[in-house]
Amino acid sequence: GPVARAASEPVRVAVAANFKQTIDRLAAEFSRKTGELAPVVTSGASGLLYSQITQGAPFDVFFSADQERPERLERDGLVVPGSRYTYAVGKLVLWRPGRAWSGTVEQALKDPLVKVVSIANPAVAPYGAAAQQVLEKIGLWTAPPFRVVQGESLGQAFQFVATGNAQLGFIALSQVKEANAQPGIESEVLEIDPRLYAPLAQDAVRLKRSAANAAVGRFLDFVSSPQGRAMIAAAGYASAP
Amino acid sequence: MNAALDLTPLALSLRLSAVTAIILLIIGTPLAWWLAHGRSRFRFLVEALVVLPVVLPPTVLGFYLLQLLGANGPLAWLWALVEVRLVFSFAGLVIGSVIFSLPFVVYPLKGVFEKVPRPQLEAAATLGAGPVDRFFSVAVPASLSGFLAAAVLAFAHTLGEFGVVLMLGGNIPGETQVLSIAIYNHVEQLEYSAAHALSAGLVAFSFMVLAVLHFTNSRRKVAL
Amino acid sequence: MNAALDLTPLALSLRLSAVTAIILLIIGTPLAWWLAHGRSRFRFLVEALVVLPVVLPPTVLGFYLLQLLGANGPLAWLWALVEVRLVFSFAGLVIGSVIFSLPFVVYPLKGVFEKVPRPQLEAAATLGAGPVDRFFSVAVPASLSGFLAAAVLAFAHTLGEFGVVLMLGGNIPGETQVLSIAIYNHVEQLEYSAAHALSAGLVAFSFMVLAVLHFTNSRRKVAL
Amino acid sequence: MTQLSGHFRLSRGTFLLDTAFDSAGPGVTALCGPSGAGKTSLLRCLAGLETPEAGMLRVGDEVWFDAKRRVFVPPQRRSIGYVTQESSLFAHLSVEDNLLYGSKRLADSARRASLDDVVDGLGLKALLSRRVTNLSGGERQRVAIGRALLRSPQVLLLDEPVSALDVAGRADVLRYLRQVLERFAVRSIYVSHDLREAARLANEMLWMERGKVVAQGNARDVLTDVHLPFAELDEAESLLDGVIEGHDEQMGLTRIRCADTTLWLSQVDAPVGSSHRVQIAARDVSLALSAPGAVSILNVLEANVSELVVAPRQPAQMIVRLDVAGHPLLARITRKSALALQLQPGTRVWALVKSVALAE
Amino acid sequence: MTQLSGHFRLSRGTFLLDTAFDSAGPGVTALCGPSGAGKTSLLRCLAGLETPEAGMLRVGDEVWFDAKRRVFVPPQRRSIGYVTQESSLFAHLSVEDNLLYGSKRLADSARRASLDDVVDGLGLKALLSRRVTNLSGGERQRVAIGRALLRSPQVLLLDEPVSALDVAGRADVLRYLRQVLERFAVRSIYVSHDLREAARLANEMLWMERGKVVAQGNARDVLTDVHLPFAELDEAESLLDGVIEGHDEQMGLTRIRCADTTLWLSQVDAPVGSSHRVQIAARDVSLALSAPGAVSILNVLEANVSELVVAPRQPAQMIVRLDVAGHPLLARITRKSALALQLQPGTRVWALVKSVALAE
Ligand SMILES: Nc1ncnc2c1ncn2[C@@H]1O[C@H](COP(=O)(O)OP(=O)(O)OP(=O)(O)O)[C@@H](O)[C@H]1O
Ligand SMILES: Nc1ncnc2c1ncn2[C@@H]1O[C@H](COP(=O)(O)OP(=O)(O)OP(=O)(O)O)[C@@H](O)[C@H]1O
Ligand SMILES: [Mg+2]
Ligand SMILES: [Mg+2]
Repeated sequence: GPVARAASEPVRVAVAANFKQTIDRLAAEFSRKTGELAPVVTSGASGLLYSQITQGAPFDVFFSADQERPERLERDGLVVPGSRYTYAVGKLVLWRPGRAWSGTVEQALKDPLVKVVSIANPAVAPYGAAAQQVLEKIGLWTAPPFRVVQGESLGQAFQFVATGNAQLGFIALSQVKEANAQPGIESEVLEIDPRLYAPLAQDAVRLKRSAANAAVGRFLDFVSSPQGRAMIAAAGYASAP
Repeated sequence: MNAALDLTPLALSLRLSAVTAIILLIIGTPLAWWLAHGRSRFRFLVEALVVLPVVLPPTVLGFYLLQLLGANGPLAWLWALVEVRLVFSFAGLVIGSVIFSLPFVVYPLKGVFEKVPRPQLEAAATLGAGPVDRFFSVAVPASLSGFLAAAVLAFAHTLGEFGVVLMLGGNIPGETQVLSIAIYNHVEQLEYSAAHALSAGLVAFSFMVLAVLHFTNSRRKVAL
Repeated sequence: MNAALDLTPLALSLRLSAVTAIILLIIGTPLAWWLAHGRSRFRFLVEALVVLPVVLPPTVLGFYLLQLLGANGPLAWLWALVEVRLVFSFAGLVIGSVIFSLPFVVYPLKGVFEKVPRPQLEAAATLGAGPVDRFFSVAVPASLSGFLAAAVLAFAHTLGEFGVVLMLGGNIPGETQVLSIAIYNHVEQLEYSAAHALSAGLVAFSFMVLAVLHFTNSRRKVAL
Repeated sequence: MTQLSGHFRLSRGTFLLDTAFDSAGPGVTALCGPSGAGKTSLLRCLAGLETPEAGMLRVGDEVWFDAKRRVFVPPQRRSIGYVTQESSLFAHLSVEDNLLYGSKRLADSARRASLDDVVDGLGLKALLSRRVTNLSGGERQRVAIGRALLRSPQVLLLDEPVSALDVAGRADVLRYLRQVLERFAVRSIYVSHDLREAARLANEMLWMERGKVVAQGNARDVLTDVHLPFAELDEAESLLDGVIEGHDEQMGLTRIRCADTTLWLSQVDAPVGSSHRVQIAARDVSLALSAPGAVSILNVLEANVSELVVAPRQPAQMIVRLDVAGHPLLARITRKSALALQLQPGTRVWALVKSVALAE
Repeated sequence: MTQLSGHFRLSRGTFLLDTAFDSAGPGVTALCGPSGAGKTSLLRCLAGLETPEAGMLRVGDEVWFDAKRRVFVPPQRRSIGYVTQESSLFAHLSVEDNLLYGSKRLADSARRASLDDVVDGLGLKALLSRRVTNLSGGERQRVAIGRALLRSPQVLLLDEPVSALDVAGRADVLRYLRQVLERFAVRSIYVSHDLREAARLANEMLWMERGKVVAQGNARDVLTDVHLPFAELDEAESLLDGVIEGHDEQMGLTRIRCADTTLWLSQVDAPVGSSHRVQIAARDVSLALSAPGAVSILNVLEANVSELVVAPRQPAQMIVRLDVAGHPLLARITRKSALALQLQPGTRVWALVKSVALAE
């Protein structure tokens, strides 16, 4: 059951890896603005965090990369009722380092220089599933003129391209924004028509064990405040419908 | 960059590796001795058992350990009773690492233990040394290279391991976030320069420690 | 469930582990012998070097290997020359696994090699056996337990490893999607029963193989 | 001195050790017999390094092994010193630490032998700080003997402990050993292929063959029994007990009164009146029908022939058992001489003894 | 037979092996000397198991080692058989596979000794399929000898190869060894602490002390030189060369003509007219001023005293060197007797020899 804690405890946040840097910025801003303790952020694959939460992991809120896992937690009875909401919607992009883009996604993929295309594992990562849907829609999923390699996470899908082993990669817009903030990585993206894939809604839930910590509510309020939303949008996410 | 070069994960990693290596030597030594010299007919089963954790992917092993040690696991009542929390805590990481590196301690030790000259053990017995005494006064000095190998492998393997640790809650900054996970996170977050810096530091540091260790060891042998 | 119990990843894993273990024995044996009996003053450096890959998290090691072996890597011209592709291929997985399991072969072997009785090696020399002949006719039979340990550790460690493999292999079904990744995926997708089934199968299978191996080995020793 | 008796049955492959033994008299018990007879196996049973399938072992008042009552005292709790046939020194310890290994594990009160004494007695001074791996064969053996002695054992098992020593070194070590064993009243079993050496040290002899002790008894009687294997050996010999009668300082000789006559031997460092045992090799004894004239042979004993047998392995030779004032003495002569002298049981002869050694 | 000569300097800790040596005559060269003298070290240099700092080694026409010209033939390319002082059998191989290890590595043409012959000669039949780890000490030594012989070497190095054998077994092995060495004309170096044993086998003797060969030469001359260490030993002895004159089948004796007289010894299985060497222990020789009467001593030789010295370690005894028709013969008698007989160089004496052994 919920454990009573001193009010001075920081908020413990579990976050899907792709949202890690965004939540870091939100947390820093939250703490700067309110003078509260900076939330402690643990990132990981959504599935991993889900398993940990079911085994009593000490998290107060969970920002998942999908909707399924928060829903399951809800069914498991581990979340504060009514706390689930969509905090961001991801944007899938096609990325390659360096060169400027023109043309459509289809043209880009059919470029004879494209030998390897990386995606995240569709079975595990929502962005991977989205990439698969796009490829299916444009008829390049079965028997494509290139090899599709799968990263376990978006991060790996990105790395395949970053190391030059894949020419193109389906990744999240937010990643490219982060990457462009890093020195040495210059890149441009080709946005993908959101109708080609199911919306990448990412849900968050407040966990029951956080009941005694009032700071959790304040942090969640901040995240869904206009300032918070603006920061999320700036990171490359569409806002929730 | 500043946050990246936070040294807490390094300290935590070294502590975890050291504690794990020590515990492994304590557990692994008698186990290896028994495997090498025991009389039971079922040694071969135990020997096979010791390696099993390694055939599973680390995260999967971690997943099972999480179920077993977690709040809703079958042994939860036990942990509650003794008031320790085994997941999302240092203790949990140690348990996971110990299980995961056990064969890398037991196997090399068993190998050298089998080579301890029987006439010397027998001589020690006739000179009044009981089994434990014989073990420490004859077998251990004759097996130093095996202990070194076991300690190095256990330490290094724990330093680099992150699957089990991640699963058991090893990513809470300042609490259970070890270096391997910190590096992994940096790579995942595309913070390559931070990842490179940490990796290079870790590799250089390990190399120095290992080189000194092996150098002293080779000296010792020449001097003997 | 049907897809879950696809046996291609299992076959691939076994092939990868077997090839890796064999290559490791081939590379690791002379290296371990040199470390145990070589005369160079710089052995201690090599000994330290061998362990280094293990101190890095597997995915990070994989990331570096990907850069090194990849299309834009410093050695790309070499791979192009010999017309092999080392990433996203079985060959790449083998290279990654070999590097990552090297110490688990070299260290146990070095331990037993140091214990090969010098008088027997000298006797072999006076009986006309050159260095290589001595090695195979005296050192190897005297070190069988070390070879067994090395082979088991290399095989098991490769079977369970997935970090490096994932990075270098790109998870291409039938080509680089090994069992450990398949199990991991099931866990991630919350398909626990499939994960359990695969894990249980893997563990049971490994246990049987290992038990038979150790049983025969213990028999052999009794018979000797 | 502790009595040692019992019986063992131990099978190893096709070899079966199945024997009783008893070593009760004072001093050293020599254990002889052909290679593969089971001497080492027997010592290992005594030391507790083998667990026989049946049998028992009583040492003084203690029972160290009893298969029926399931008693088995492990080696470390038997008060034994064991010098093995092949080196078993601790390779990781210096000579000094090897020597002290056993004595460190003794209670102070049980520690009788001292390091200095052993080091001096065995000439190990210069070796103390050396590693044992580069000692010569003979040096290793001396260290092994020292290590066993420093354990201050009740029972000392010696398996050919001086086989790698040169003759002079061997004599020195045996002299020292004899002295220590007497000083501390240690019961000891001495395996040797050299009968002279064994007889010099032993009061009692065991002869083993194919896993069995086939002859056993007081050294004097066993050695001179023409029907036992000892007398057949080239180095067969007799032991005579005597008393020192006087010294000839000038000539460096000592007179010993034994078997009703006086024997001369190289000067012994012992007071007049003390008792000593002399050792006479059968091949050193010649026989004459009359007292000889001027020869270099100092010792002439009057005797009666009591038994004559042809030497089993050398049909040209005869083993003659003499009676010298009630004491048995063996002579080994050619069959041709025996015929020429017309020897028969009862014949009166003069035994010319070329060389007499003190069997100390 | 291959000549072996050279010199070595090898320092190991405080020990310095620094010696020249030469082994040119036919047959076996015995290497004797106190424990720690450097005998094993010398053999290891010959085998190529040590690399001396200086020196050279010539074997027949080949140079196996030359420090100056940086020649070093590794052990496996030297045609040697080496029986080490301590067992070095291959623990993982059966007795048979141990025996065959060396011969398997030979070209067919170089294979002279055959397994069957060696197995018979050394009595290893029953052991062939056994593991070597549970052999007795003596069995191990015989296997080691067999293994070295089956390598069909040019040079055989034997480091106390029969120290763990009983007397009978030892005689058998030495007889077989002698025969094999002659048959294949193998040059061999034989380290032994037993002078009798060494003399029985050797034509040439080396005496080592503190890392140096201090005496070296033909066995007959070296053994009877009263100024060399051999004559000082208790087991000092002389060698006489003779020719078989006849056999006395009935008595089981053989007459050998040597040094102008006839000696009787146990029957030898050799035709009349063949030449043989006999071995006479100094302590078996008694001296008389007149020809003796009826004694069991068969062999009486007329001789002149050529030299007399007091035995260095035993002042009660004298070493007397006799001249028997130009052949040297040693006798060891007490100083008292020497005085009583008034022995001096030139004195005419009768040497009574109790027992004569064939130094086959
Ligand atoms: N496992 C076994 N199988 C068959 N025979 C064995 C086994 N172990 C020992 N033996 C035999 O037992 C016999 C006795 O061995 P032991 O070592 O006691 O002899 P020993 O009298 O000490 O001989 P030595 O004088 O040569 O040292 C030997 O012939 C040996 O080969
Ligand atoms: N590293 C070393 N430091 C000092 N002394 C050494 C070293 N190695 C060998 N020695 C000494 O060299 C000497 C010669 O040894 P070696 O084995 O040749 O003697 P050996 O004549 O064979 O004696 P034994 O008859 O006892 O076998 C020994 O006294 C030994 O202690
Ligand atoms: Mg024995
Ligand atoms: Mg030696």
